[in-house]
Amino acid sequence: MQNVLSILFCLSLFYLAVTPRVKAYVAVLRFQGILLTILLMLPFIEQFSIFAVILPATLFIIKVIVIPRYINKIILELDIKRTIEPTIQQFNFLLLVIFSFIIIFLAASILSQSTEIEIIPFASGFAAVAVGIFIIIFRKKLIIHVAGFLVLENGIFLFGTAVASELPIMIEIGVLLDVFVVVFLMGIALNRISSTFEGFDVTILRRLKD
Amino acid sequence: MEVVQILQGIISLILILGLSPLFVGLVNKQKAIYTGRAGASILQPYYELKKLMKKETINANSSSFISTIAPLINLIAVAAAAAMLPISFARPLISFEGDIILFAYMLGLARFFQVLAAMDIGSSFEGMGAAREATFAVFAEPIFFFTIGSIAFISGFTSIYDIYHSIRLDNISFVVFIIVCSISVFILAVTECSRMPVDDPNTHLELTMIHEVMILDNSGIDLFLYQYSSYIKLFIYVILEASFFYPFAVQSYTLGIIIFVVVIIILSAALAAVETVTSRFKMKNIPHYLLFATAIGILNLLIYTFTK
Amino acid sequence: MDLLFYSLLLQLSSIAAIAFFTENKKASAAAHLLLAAGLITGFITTLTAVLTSNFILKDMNVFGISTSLFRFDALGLYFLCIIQLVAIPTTIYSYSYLKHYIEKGKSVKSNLVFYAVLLTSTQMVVVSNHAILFLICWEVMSTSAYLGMIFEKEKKDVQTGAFYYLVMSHAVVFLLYVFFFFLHNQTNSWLFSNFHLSPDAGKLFIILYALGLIAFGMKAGFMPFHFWLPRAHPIAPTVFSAFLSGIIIKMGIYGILRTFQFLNPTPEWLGWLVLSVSMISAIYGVWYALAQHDIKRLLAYHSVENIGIIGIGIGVGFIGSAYHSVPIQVLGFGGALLHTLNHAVFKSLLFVGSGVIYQNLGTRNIELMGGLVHYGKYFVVLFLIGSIAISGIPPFNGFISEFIIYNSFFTTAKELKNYYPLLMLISAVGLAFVGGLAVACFTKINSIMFLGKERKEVKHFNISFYEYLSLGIFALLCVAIGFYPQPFIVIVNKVLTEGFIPAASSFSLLNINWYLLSIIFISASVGIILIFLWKRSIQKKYGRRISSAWGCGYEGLNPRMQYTASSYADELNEISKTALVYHKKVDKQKEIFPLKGKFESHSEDLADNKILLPAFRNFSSFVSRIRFLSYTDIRYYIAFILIIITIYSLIAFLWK
Amino acid sequence: MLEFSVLILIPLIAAAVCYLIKGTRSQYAISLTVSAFHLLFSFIIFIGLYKPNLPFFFSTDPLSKLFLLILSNVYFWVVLISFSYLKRPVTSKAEAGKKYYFLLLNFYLFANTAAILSNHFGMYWVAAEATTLSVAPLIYYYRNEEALEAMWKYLFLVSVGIAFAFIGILFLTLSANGTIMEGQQLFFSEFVKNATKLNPIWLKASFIFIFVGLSTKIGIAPMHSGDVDATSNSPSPIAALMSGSLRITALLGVMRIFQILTPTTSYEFAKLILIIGGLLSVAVAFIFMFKVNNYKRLLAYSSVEHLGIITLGIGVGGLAFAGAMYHVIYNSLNKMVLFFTAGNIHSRFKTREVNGIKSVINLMPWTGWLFLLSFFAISAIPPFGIFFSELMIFEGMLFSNKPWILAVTMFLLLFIFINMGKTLFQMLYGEKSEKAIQEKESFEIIHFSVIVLLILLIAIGTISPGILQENILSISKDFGIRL
Repeated sequence: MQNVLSILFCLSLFYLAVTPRVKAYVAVLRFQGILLTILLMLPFIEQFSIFAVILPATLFIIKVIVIPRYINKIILELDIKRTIEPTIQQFNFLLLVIFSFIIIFLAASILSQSTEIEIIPFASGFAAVAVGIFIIIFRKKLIIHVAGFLVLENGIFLFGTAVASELPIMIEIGVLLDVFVVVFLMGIALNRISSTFEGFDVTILRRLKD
Repeated sequence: MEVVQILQGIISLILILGLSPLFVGLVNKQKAIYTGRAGASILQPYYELKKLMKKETINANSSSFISTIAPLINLIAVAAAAAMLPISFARPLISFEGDIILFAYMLGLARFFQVLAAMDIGSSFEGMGAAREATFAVFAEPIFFFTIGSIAFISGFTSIYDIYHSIRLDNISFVVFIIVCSISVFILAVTECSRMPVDDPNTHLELTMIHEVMILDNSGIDLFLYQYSSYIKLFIYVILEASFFYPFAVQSYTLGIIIFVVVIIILSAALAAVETVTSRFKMKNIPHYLLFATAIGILNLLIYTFTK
Repeated sequence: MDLLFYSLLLQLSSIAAIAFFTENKKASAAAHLLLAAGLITGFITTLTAVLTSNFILKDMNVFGISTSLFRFDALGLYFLCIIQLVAIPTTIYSYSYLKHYIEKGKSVKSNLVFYAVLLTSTQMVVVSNHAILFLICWEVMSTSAYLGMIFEKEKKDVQTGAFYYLVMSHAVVFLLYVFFFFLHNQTNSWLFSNFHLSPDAGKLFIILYALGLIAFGMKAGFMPFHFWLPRAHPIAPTVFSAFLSGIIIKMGIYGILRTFQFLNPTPEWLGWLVLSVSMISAIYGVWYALAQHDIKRLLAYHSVENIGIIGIGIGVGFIGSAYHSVPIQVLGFGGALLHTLNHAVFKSLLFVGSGVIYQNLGTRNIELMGGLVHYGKYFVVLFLIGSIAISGIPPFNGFISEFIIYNSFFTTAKELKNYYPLLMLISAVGLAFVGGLAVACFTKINSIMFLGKERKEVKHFNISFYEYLSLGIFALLCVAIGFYPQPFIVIVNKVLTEGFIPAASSFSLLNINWYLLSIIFISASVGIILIFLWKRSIQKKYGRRISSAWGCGYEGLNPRMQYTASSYADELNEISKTALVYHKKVDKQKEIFPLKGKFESHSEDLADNKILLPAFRNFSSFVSRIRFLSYTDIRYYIAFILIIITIYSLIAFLWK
Repeated sequence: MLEFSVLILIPLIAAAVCYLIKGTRSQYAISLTVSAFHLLFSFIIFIGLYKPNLPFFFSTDPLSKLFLLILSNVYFWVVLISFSYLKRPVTSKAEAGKKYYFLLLNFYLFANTAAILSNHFGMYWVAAEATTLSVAPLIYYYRNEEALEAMWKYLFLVSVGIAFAFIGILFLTLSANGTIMEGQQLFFSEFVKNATKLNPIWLKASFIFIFVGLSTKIGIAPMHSGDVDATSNSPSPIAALMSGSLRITALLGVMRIFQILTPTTSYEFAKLILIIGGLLSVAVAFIFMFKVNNYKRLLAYSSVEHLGIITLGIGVGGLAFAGAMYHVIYNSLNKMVLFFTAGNIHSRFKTREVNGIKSVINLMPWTGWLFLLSFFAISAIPPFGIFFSELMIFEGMLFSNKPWILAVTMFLLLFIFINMGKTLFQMLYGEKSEKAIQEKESFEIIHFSVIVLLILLIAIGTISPGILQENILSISKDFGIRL
């Protein structure tokens, strides 16, 4: 089951790699949020505890409802153009993503010989991190950078479930809150940027130099 | 014994101070003879000094106390240097380990003040002379050390008296060495005492003089002091030269005196001859000439050190 | 020895005085009073300690607390003596020097504070026994000197000159770190008294010597590390340049001697190295000096020369220690030590003198001076004494130390036969050559500055009592050491025998008959006086009058026709054009009737202007062309994370 | 519970209060008292008068005690001068932002204390991220374009970096697989106890990720840029806060993981990585110093350099490690001094360009001389503290197994000194331009605090208190270094 979800996750990443539309990014983020929530719900199939619901709930609220809405709001307010502005062709980007997938999966399978780990979630989580970074590096729009960062975060989350780290509940929530606040601050910053500069490219942020 | 030595020292000092004008007279006389003139008497320098002493002193209006004290210091310094020189086998008045350095530096003191006095006038003629004097002195000092000094270093004695009396004739290369040394000393003497071919003592063109132009504005007693000390200086170098020849005799005082006199006369002849036949160098070439003399000294020293 | 620390406290208390008095005039008076008092008490203490030779070698009590931080051994105390001896007249001068600025309404407080700190830290340097303490005092000394230098910080050359100095001292201290680290690691103690290493330490021994000699040599200003002196000395306030040239570069010598104490016996080649380097420093130092027009710059180059002479002595000493020959060491090091004292004295005298001239004429360019003798006769006499002394001419102190060094040559030649006489002779000739050049140089500056007619009319030339006092003290020392060297030689000899050279008692400097020298000098001066009187009587008899100078019958002689400094030195400079970077600029006259003409001659420093600066410029231009890791786009920042992680992972992967 | 409330809760409450009440003066009063209490308490804990035992994820050990003291010391001085700093006129937009200033400061104190005292990697991560969040708006204090860009870059870069650090933490859990630690909590004290059992591969990986991730916060090259931008464009108190305390909080995380690696086989590897990072940072500063035209940026790079030196010291180990610990203290003090004085210069001349500034010493003597002194202090001239720490670090380097590091470092440092000096002196001296109005500079609280800090810098260095010494000795013991 976990593997299935991970595969879905990877598919979403591929979609990200090819989609030219900003809205799609938000959708994908929401989708990944849902996937992660289900992933957290999985243990309940065996035994159900009301206490354990808190984490999935917060996750759902933050990653599926609040953040995507927030980003949409920003997009509407600043009426950002609907298309992302890639610096390299989608095809090359896709190639890069696939290439990194292959490497990561290979690496994961090699590593799994030393210590037993579920390869699929591990690798896909890692892949998500890679894709997030690639999105940040190869896209110009700042809003897309935020999205990339979120993808990265999701990847880490998936990864965390993969390595079965039992972080205490309050820390998990703390992590989520942190992520949320980061996005929130970035949103504010974006607002300021739109009011200060014209355009939302990273290319406008080039005043600070040695 | 001590007393005798001191007495001998005093005597030789007095001899040097007394005879130095005579030597100049001798040289001039012979020069005159070579050039076919009758020439003034040998005692002419004494007369000149006497005449100068009786003259009125004139100082340039821009001159200061330097001009007043310089001649005295000049004379005393030269005299002190003279007091370190042995005549024949007598230990000189001042003789101690390392007096060779004091000797060189006393002459340096004399030069220092003569140059200052020249510059004191504030005329460009004196300046010229002073500059030349200072420049040539820089190259003259090494020659001194390459001659007398080299013997000192080889013999390990540092008092002029001992240095000269360490000279032995049992080693042929050493003899050669000594002879070349004596040549360099001769060149040194010519330079230091501003004779031909470095400087023409009786020219009449200010631009070409060295020593004469420095004392251009002095007269009377000052000029007397300058002239006298220059006589002494010349004589000092002559003695340095002469002292090379002591070893040719058995060490007896009288014989020493005889040798001394003979050598001195020969030297005066030589000096006169040189002054007659050569003409003055261009000022520019004089440093080269001196460096050449230095080179002789070095070469000679090298040969000696590696042949013995 | 507590008294000494009290004296240091007394000197430091001057800072409090400065803080206390708001008014500049009062503050400076109080501060100088305290400084002088402290220095004098300190000097007396030190001197008695030296004479009674109660040297405390280890664990001494400071205010009742037993500490091994300080040590009062012969060498340290000797240098302490020199410092205080020179500092007293300098302080006296400093009072009247700062008065000028106070009258101009410039605040001198900061400068005074730095001076006080400089004095105390310098005294601490020579008595500190703990390496860290030594480094601290050393750095405080350098820094306070720097801060003092930038007194007139508006001027550009002041900034550059001072900065040269600061950078130099920073480099030096880096080398010293390593130097002491090695010593600490070898002897595992930080105390000077425990540092000792013998040549069988092998490579380390050489490394240590290299470090020590380069570091301290830089401070002392040996060629080619002299580049900072001619820049720093001219721009510093006279008080500081006097102290800098008199004392601080001597700290380099102190360091080298300490190094020798730590690491002996030295290999012979090292002695030759030091000797030759020093010889070059001496000859070129004085030759560069000959080509200068700026009086302070000229004196700075003379410091290089004299450091060279001291170095020659040290080099001979090294050779001596290589052959375990006591006489050579005694004469070499003895000469070096005495010359250190002498140079401190007469160089300070000359610097103070130059300061006085600068105060009155407002220029340091000697070409614009002249005829000052008609304004300040006694001043000229004092300056002349300094000049004769520094040229090493009898009967003043310079001669005495050079005499010892010459003797060390002779002794070396005698002790170690075969080809040594030749080498030693060459050294002697070198030294004689230096002497000749020095004579040329100082006849030049004395005659151009003081004699003849004034080239630029002198508005006022008045010298305050304090200036005369400080100059007088210095001059008195020059004369005293020259005419009656015995007591000073005794002190130096004591310093040598007390642990500095093992078994130096067998041969001492006192074997030379110093009394004879004194007798000669004194009788000569008596003779001069006698002849002077005789001359007077003659002149009374036959008259004396003043008239204009002889100008080939041309009557309209004017000051501008006098011989200038550059023309005086020209022939000598021409000879080593390339080394001096000596170039002249003449604009040729084309018309028949010549118009206004112009002639210039300059000498740049080879090491500084031709090697150091271009090297630094090229290097910095090269580095500033590197755009490594200086991007402005955030995507690069992120990319770097990825890249560096992959690199590290590869390293981890390849890790055995 | 007392210590917990004083150190962690009270700042949080103070933040809340600052949100409620509006007046800047009262906010200042509250924050100052809080900071004073915090300082006092951490000092008491440091000298061991009070043995704290903190609840759930928190605990203290010599390292955290030291860093806590440094933090609260820096914080105290920053708060002290903040009020006079806030009084200075700024643009109307910036005026609006001032009301959050103390709130954020208090929140920062809360987060940072939590980070330093946390015994749990998860906790540490959360708290460290929180510090970033609290500092980011403060960077935007001036509300101008540069500040905005700096804030964005800092926020984004550090968030990404710290995300990587999180991956590193997850790797750490992986490394525990198949040992008794499996499924245990991430209490690093536990990890330290049985570090040898952990899986070396994952341990290495986790070290790399944590080090690189936190480098963005520490300012280790090549991840230094965001940090430099932030420090150079934030108001001086915040810059001092970041250079003095925030960076070392991040350094703490690296040291924790390094401590875990100490007994394992990967120790040498970790050391090598640290050395590379340190040298890179110093080199970056070295290169920058040749083309500097903005003095705030220069100071920022100087803290990159010094954090680099500290990392080098930790990496070289031995005596250098102890030196590095001292260096942390002195650097935090010294950076405060530099940034405070630089802040004065900035508010007088209204520019960060070096060329726009002439003869500071004449125009503002107090600031000028103090700035000069603090430059000497930062370039390791005695009797200021940095001299002693650098001495230890250098000696450690010389007698480590890689003495060439010393040569390289000294070379770089010498040129850094030369160029830094050239720039700063050009600012300090020089003839003043005509239009510069000659008003007498009054003695403000900033000058007072700077003087006190300089005295502190000298005093700690020369006296070297025994308590501090043994604290650092015990830290070194924790890191398996016998001195």
